[in-house]
Amino acid sequence: MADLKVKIGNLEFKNPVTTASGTFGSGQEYSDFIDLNKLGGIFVKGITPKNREGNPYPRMAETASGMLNAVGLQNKGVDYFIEEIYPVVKKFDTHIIPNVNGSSIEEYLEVTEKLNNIDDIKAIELNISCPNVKEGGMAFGVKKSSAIAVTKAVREICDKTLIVKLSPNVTDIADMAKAVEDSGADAVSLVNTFLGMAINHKTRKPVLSTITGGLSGPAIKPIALRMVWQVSNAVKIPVIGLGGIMNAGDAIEFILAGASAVQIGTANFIDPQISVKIIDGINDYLNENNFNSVKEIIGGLMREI
Amino acid sequence: MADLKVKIGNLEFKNPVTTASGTFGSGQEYSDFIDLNKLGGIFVKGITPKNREGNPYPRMAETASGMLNAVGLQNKGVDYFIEEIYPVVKKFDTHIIPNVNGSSIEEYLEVTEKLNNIDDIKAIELNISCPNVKEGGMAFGVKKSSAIAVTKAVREICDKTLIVKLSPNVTDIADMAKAVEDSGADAVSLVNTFLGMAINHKTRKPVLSTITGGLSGPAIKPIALRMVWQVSNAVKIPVIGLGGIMNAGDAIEFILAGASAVQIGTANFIDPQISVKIIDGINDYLNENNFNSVKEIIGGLMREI
Amino acid sequence: MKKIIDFLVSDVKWLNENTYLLDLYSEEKLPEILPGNFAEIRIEKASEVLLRRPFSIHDVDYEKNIISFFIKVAGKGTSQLAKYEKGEKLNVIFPLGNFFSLPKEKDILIIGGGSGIAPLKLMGKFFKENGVKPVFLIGGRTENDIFLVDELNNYGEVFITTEDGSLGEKGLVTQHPVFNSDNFKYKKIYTCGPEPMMKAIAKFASKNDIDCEVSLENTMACGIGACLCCVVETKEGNKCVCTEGPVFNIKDLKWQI
Amino acid sequence: MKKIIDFLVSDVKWLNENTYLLDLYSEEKLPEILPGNFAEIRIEKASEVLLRRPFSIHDVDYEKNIISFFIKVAGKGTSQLAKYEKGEKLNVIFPLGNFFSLPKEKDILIIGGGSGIAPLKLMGKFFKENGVKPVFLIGGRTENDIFLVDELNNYGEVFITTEDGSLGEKGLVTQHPVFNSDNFKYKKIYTCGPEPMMKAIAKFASKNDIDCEVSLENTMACGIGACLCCVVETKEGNKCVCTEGPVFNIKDLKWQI
Ligand SMILES: Cc1cc2nc3c(=O)[nH]c(=O)nc-3n(C[C@H](O)[C@H](O)[C@H](O)COP(=O)(O)OP(=O)(O)OC[C@H]3O[C@@H](n4cnc5c(N)ncnc54)[C@H](O)[C@@H]3O)c2cc1C
Ligand SMILES: Cc1cc2nc3c(=O)[nH]c(=O)nc-3n(C[C@H](O)[C@H](O)[C@H](O)COP(=O)(O)OP(=O)(O)OC[C@H]3O[C@@H](n4cnc5c(N)ncnc54)[C@H](O)[C@@H]3O)c2cc1C
Ligand SMILES: Cc1cc2nc3c(=O)[nH]c(=O)nc-3n(C[C@H](O)[C@H](O)[C@H](O)COP(=O)(O)O)c2cc1C
Ligand SMILES: Cc1cc2nc3c(=O)[nH]c(=O)nc-3n(C[C@H](O)[C@H](O)[C@H](O)COP(=O)(O)O)c2cc1C
Ligand code: FES
Ligand code: FES
Repeated sequence: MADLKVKIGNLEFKNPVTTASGTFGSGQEYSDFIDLNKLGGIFVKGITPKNREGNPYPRMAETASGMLNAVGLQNKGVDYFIEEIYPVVKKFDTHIIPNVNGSSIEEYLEVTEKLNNIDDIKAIELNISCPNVKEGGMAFGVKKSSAIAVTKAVREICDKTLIVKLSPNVTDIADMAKAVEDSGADAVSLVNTFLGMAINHKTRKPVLSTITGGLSGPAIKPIALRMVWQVSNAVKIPVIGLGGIMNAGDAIEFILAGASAVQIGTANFIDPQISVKIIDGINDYLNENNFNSVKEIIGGLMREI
Repeated sequence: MADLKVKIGNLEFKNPVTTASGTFGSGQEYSDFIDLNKLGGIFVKGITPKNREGNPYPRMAETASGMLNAVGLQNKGVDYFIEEIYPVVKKFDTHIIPNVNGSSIEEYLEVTEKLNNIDDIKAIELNISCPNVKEGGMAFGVKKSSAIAVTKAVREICDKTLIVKLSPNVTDIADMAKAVEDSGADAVSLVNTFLGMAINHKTRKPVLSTITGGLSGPAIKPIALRMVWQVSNAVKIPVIGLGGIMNAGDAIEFILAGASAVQIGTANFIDPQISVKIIDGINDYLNENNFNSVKEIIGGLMREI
Repeated sequence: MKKIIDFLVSDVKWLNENTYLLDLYSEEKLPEILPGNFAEIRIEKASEVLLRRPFSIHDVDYEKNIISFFIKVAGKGTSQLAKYEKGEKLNVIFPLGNFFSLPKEKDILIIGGGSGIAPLKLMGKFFKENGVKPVFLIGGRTENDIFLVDELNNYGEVFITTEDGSLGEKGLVTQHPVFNSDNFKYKKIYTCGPEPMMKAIAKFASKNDIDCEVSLENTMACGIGACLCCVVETKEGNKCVCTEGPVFNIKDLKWQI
Repeated sequence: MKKIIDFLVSDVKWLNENTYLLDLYSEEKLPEILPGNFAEIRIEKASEVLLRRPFSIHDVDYEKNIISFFIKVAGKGTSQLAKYEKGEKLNVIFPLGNFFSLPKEKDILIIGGGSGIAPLKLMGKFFKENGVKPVFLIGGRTENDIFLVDELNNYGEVFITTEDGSLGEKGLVTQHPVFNSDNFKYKKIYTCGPEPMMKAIAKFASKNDIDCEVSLENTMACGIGACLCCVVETKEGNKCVCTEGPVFNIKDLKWQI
């Protein structure tokens, strides 16, 4: 067994494999299929200050090797999370990391403040990249000034490991990463979904109720991988890589590109056991290639081809 | 037979189906497979002032529903195009549209000037979005000031229909489109490839000699379609849509999103006859849905879902 | 408890040119399956199919460890699925979702159309075991779309409508004589089928104050309540069709009918 | 002239656990095919395979309109291709690329390794028709990787090397006694196989000033000279392996050997 432990900020993860926000519910949904205790961490579904109904149906469209979603941050609000969801999932031996959302800086602060009071929560993920909400979300993540403003404000009141989740819908993601690093982020996670769109040519209508939605899945992997590589080369804080990871090979590629950990998203829908299979696959890879620790391959891409 | 004619600037195309630069050679390469006279137009491989060897091999990696290329504008230069290639392809009854490249404004102007002297050439496509060259290319297309500068400079000396090809690797493509519209472009084409990357986890090396390359194919269609929709809603000049079009349904979706014409790229590699099949498919669609002309469905997306 | 099992295809039987029965065999004992439950099947062989596809469980044989699906070809996944051969592996997550509730009174009408007749057989079985003998009404465009009549007959009387009148009454299901509101005698309606059909039935039911359960077919990504893609608007907010449905009582839905 | 034809699979024959012969039948008359020519096959059934896959043409029967391929499983496409069944359709673009040139002198050595023995049969046929009787040298890791010996014997003598010595000489092809440079008697070498093998041979050839043609297997997107993805560096700049190759004379290449 290779040493799979990695560190994100001050926090140690038993392995680099975590599940992506919005694709894994609160974790419980998958407990019939896998042993959640095996996971490095669980990034839970996005949380807002109050109950949100999200967008109208239809919210999903399958595309070539990908899917568009327009869920729009449906959730029951931070208090419900703290009172009803967290007590159930905290018993698992893995990091439970809430995904913090808001349509204004005040809202981000409201959610952060409440989560900050819970000792067992060791990290939060600041989502400044949701493409499916009219206000806030991605709007914060595609403008440097607002990305800085929200990160700084949250940093001020947050004692936890602060992970900022970046939007790929930008010209220069490395620049954005540096900006949030300078604003106090302990780590960045990327990528969130790409803004996309589907049309049904037969009905001549958009497939999604919101016309546009967020693209995820293997289709985006080459772009996500490039972004993780660029960001890893630009910042000193750890990078959590995601976007289209479907198997251990994909996860290893993100780690080679510089990610200290990965998140598994859309792949959970296709195989609810995939996250654990990926942990095993990384372990096998390290053994076969004579590495003692996963840390040895973080950023281990060889340049000469 | 429905009326398939469309206009791009002052120019009439017999139908909205053209082939994308770099994926169709000069057209001749496909003449064993299809009747080139049937095409609306052929956007020929990118041209630079002088012979360019392009990037070292390997230049290609297949990805989920897509491919990365790092050709790097290999071509024999504008003089060779004018003397050797153009005389052969001009005999076809379709618009031959050169794709103009440079690593500086001067180089763009040099190519444009030479092409501008050829009467039979009715349009040029200004490529400010190639991700595979160290200088110029995408660098022009991701910064508004340089996009404006090169478009204005070329416009000044170009009597032809000027189509500017936009990069999708930007935060706000509608804003970019407006900028080149204001700078004198007669039309915009989008999208060029997305900057992506592939790693071989077994060898721990990048797959491409240049590490990053341009992603094309069905994987990118949802993002390309969204961009075409955003740009069509933002500018008054015609939009030529492309990115992952594999069949007539896809082409129709781009047209519904606002494209006056489409380009077929990667799909040509998979089926060299696809462009003509798409022309037939659009015609059938119009007939089945009782449209007399393709113009009736340009931008015909119905909003209520 | 939900299971994820590699089944082996034991039979694919075409019923007409675009409808087939798919039987899957498992080495493992099957969990209890209730009528209305569905499964998410991974169709690996199909290029261009990324996500699993949801199908109602049509029948189950606990002794032989076989579950059956009644499937209509709709697109890429459903057409590729039919090409699996005996002995090939199919990964299935099941049983998912809620189920049709047992009626309080015995006069019930079960209406199915299109692929919506899939759960009718299990309903018949389950209701019969519980002493309820339903009346079935199934509709199709032509005689060629009408299936399972003999099997459903084991559980209750079967009425038929076809749009062209080639079998049973001519017209849509809601044009069948049973829908004469003056002497409509059923205390509860269950229905599964195309949305316009279910909405027409729901309209009749709510007008005549008849209890009515519908089974929805919203597009799904995960099938297990994790993605929130499959929601339907209810009076208590958006609910997941995959976990809080697929069966809903129409009085809880915010359908415009 | 290049053709695009829907062939029907007429046979898939496994030679060992990862090597098979694929025979395709066409209604249409076949164009002339020269040794070294290749084809681009579209493997539609394979999920995750977008682009066509290039394969040397192994054999052709102009009377029966059959072309054959000799294929080693390398990944997704080559493993799915083997699952096509008799009568299924495969779309093929062919014949593509240039071909091995006829030698000026008659003493020639043809070396194949791995899937690189695919074009050897057509070479044998073609050279024989033109009065040239080559010597073949084929290499593999073990006896289990050595194929076509009987067939090639029809066209010339066949030498064998295996890395483990289970058949023929023990060692790599370049360790075979024929490569004793003191009395190397061949005037021209043709080779197709793994790049390290071809480079070792090229090194020997250039050192000993022997004419040598190699067939390259660069990754391709279009196969017809349109995309410029498949280039190899030559003394006259980058050339397309798909149109100006796959066969190159090593004196034109800029190989670091
Ligand atoms: C709970 C549930 C139970 C189901 N039970 C059955 C069953 O027993 N038998 C059966 O034949 N089918 C059933 N369906 C429908 C079945 O899931 C779809 O027909 C199937 O997913 C289509 O997949 P495809 O790849 O063939 O079609 P695709 O190629 O994905 O799509 C073809 C067309 O159908 C549309 N479409 C696909 N899925 C849906 C959907 N769920 N709702 C509306 N439009 C859709 C697409 O937009 C597209 O226009 C059920 C669906 C649900 C949600
Ligand atoms: C002109 C030409 C003729 C060929 N003739 C034959 C033949 O007769 N018989 C035969 O078995 N094979 C032949 N090949 C090789 C064959 O094309 C590849 O094995 C095949 O494309 C692999 O496809 P796949 O989907 O199975 O593998 P993939 O899943 O695409 O890839 C599997 C692995 O192989 C690598 N790979 C794939 N293709 C190539 C390549 N061309 N060069 C280097 N690495 C590659 C990938 O990077 C990956 O690591 C030929 C190739 C060329 C260019
Ligand atoms: C249905 C769905 C819902 C999502 N919800 C959230 C969310 O609430 N918060 C968030 O930060 N990201 C959300 N995401 C984005 C994912 O966490 C992830 O960034 C994205 O899907 C890319 O990874 P993948 O390709 O592995 O799925 C969601 C994605 C999907 C598909
Ligand atoms: C191999 C290859 C070479 C290309 N070369 C050029 C080029 O020279 N100039 C250009 O403007 N675009 C070039 N492109 C981009 C295409 O024209 C097109 O914008 C892109 O492939 C997206 O369309 P698609 O998904 O339909 O392929 C190239 C694309 C590929 C795949
Ligand atoms: S399909 Fe994912 S929540 Fe219902
Ligand atoms: S593969 Fe496209 S040019 Fe050779």
